[in-house]
Amino acid sequence: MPSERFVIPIGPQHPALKEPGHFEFSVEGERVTGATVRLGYAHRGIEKACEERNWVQSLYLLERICGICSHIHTTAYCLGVERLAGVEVPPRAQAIRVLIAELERVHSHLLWLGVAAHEAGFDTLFMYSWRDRETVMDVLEGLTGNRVNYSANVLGGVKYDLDEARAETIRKGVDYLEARTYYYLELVVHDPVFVQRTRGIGTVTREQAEWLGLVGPAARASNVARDLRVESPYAAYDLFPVQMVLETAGDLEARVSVRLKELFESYRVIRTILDKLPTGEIKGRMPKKVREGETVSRVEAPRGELFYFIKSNGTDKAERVKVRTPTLCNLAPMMTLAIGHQLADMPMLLAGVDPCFSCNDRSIVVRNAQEAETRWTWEQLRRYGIEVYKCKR
Amino acid sequence: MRLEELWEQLEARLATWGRTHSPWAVHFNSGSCNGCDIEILATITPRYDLERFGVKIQGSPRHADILVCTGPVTRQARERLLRIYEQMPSPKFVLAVGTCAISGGVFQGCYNVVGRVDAVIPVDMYVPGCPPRPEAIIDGILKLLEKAQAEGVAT
Amino acid sequence: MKITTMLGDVLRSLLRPNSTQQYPAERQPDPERLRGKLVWNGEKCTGCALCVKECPALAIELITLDKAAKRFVMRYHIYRCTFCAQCVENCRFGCLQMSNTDWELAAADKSAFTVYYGKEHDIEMARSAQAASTKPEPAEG
Amino acid sequence: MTALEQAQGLLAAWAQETRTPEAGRLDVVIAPEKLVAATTALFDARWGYLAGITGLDAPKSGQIEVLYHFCAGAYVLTLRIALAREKPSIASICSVIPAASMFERELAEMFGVAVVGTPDPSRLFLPDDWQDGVYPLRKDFAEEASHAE
Repeated sequence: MPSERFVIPIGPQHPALKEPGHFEFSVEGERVTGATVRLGYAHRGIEKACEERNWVQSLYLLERICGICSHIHTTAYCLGVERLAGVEVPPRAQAIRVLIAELERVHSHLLWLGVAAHEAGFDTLFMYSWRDRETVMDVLEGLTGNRVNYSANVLGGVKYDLDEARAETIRKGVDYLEARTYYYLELVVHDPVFVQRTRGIGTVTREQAEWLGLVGPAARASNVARDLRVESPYAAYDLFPVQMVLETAGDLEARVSVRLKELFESYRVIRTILDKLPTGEIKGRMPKKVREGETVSRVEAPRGELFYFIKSNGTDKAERVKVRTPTLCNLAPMMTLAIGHQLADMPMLLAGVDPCFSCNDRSIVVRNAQEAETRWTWEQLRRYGIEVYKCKR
Repeated sequence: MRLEELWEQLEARLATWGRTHSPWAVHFNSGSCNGCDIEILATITPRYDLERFGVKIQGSPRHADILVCTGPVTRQARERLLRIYEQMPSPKFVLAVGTCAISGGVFQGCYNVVGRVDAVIPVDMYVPGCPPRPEAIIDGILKLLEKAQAEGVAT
Repeated sequence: MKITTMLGDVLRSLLRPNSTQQYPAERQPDPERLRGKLVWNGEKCTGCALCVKECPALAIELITLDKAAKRFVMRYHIYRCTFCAQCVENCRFGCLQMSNTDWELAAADKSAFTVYYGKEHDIEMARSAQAASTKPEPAEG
Repeated sequence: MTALEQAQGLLAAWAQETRTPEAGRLDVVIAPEKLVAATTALFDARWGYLAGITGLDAPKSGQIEVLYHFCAGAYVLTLRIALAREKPSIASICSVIPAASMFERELAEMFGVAVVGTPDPSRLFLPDDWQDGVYPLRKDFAEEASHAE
């Protein structure tokens, strides 16, 4: 009976989702025939709020767009505003920014690995990667004083300097993590359970990835060379160049291995920065008011390209701050890709793009209006479940 | 008569003991930046291991004793927060984690933000921090359990 | 995972020290830069209120009792603070500091989250002025 | 020939004005009705990808400016289109770039710009009980409780 489509709603509160999002999968048997997502549970209206706060207050507001990639949001914002104001940022500050950004990438990728493993039912790997992630969290806490929202960036530079003792801690942490990352890389391509859940699932060809506009590790897993650290080196990436990591397969396994291989690049860059940290000041003078103008600031967040458009009207407040986060680019294509997959693959497919709803919800929601469907509420589904189990008993 | 009273007392104490030694928690993000959420998740991972105290983070509000709330409450999430709270069986406790959940934090006055959690549902314990360290979250949960134990949660 | 690798892993894990920290019983040293509760020492304060102006969460208020005599009281709302340390950054006289030991701030009562800093009788004055004023707590929530 | 020069060549037929606000950026002002044609030209030449759509409200000049950002490597090309603030409307580019759908819906909801022909014009990310005809990112939208007291 194709007219009686079954809709499975998931979320916004759901054990597998740590963040609020509401998904609906229509299924025929086990096969997904349509997927929609309703976000907006974490939409807070940050873009508007930026217009009413001064430049410094906005910095901390934007930092709290996302708790996982907080530093990269402020970096994008600071780079843009500093360019508008014509402020020279000392090279040491830029290098420290890059250092923290790479440490953040390490933490984000390890976090993601854990979550993806959890979705695959591989909780041992989840616990392993989160245990090891504490190493980088400790490093970040020692360097900046907070584990998540580091608040290391200020307009014109950074707050926290690096000394030799801290550099040594970072080196030790990175050495430990590198050994662990080799282990994970070995594990994810050999463990039959994990491979079954990832190999050949959610394949995106290179043409599709370009056409659908994927960014970040999801694009690089499909052999699309998009990495702003390489294409347009910002902050100190021209001094400490990064190699782009590409995979050709385009499936979930490729997305896992791109992220893990990127970690090695991050470790290398972190070590180079520690060895060749430029000397000098860590802060430039920042005026209270920023002269009129517009700028585009693009940086590579752990999840892909982050796009900021900042317009100033010459006062101490921004005229407009537009934020386009990578999740937005990646989530919609995944919804298209979901069609034809097993329902059981959905958590992994979603985890594969590393969706970050708090990033996203600041501004957007995707929903394909699908009419003439039998929509089930959570309550109805629950009742149905109870009925089924009653019958079984 | 006396025996019955004694029995009731014993029952109440037993219930309090049971409820404060293995509370199950459900986590709801009502619009947070994710910072608090990953720290809550970190408390169940090996380093902090919240299960040492019998606390288990699980999915269904119907099996939960503690509702762990993060984030300022957005308009869209308000209804869900209320519904989850209503679905929880009594006695129930609410733990507001993070500055946003306590006051709205940096999001005070944003157009899509209703505000703090205790404007929607009653809160029993507040854990400030942006985000609080996992240790601070554990501290908050322990303080909550202490309080519950002192007050007794037989009913 | 191959069974041999797995067994090796299990054996190694047995020999490793336990990765769980017994938190309330055992404590790790607090990191030096940890940003906990804000502490104000008003001896050098000139009342410039730069800390207040750029606070992203309106967490601090500087109450001027007598500008000429440099009598100020700081009211600090922990429940609004985002612990960003911008105020510490802004203060030219080093009056503000974020404590690295005072970070276990959980409380059941919200009144514990409003802290007054300053000389004792100044605080009394500020408190009674607050109690007398009809103005409600600014923008709570 | 750099990518920006190539883009300038592609868009020469429709460009009313061309500016270089910063190194690596090119702003091209075009008329609203030329948008689909200009986008098609960029797409046919495989020039970059659509990175986002920004709306700018300027009540003083009575205009809403819509910015289409295209990125190719380090270069950013922006198509700028000025619309009248009263009943602004623009054609959808989803027929050329399907991924634009979300950006267009954001534009419609936040600025009240009618996007003609967009595949899914339904309520987007604002809450279900949001009042119709209120556009939060317009300058005259007053927040109920302003941050600055």
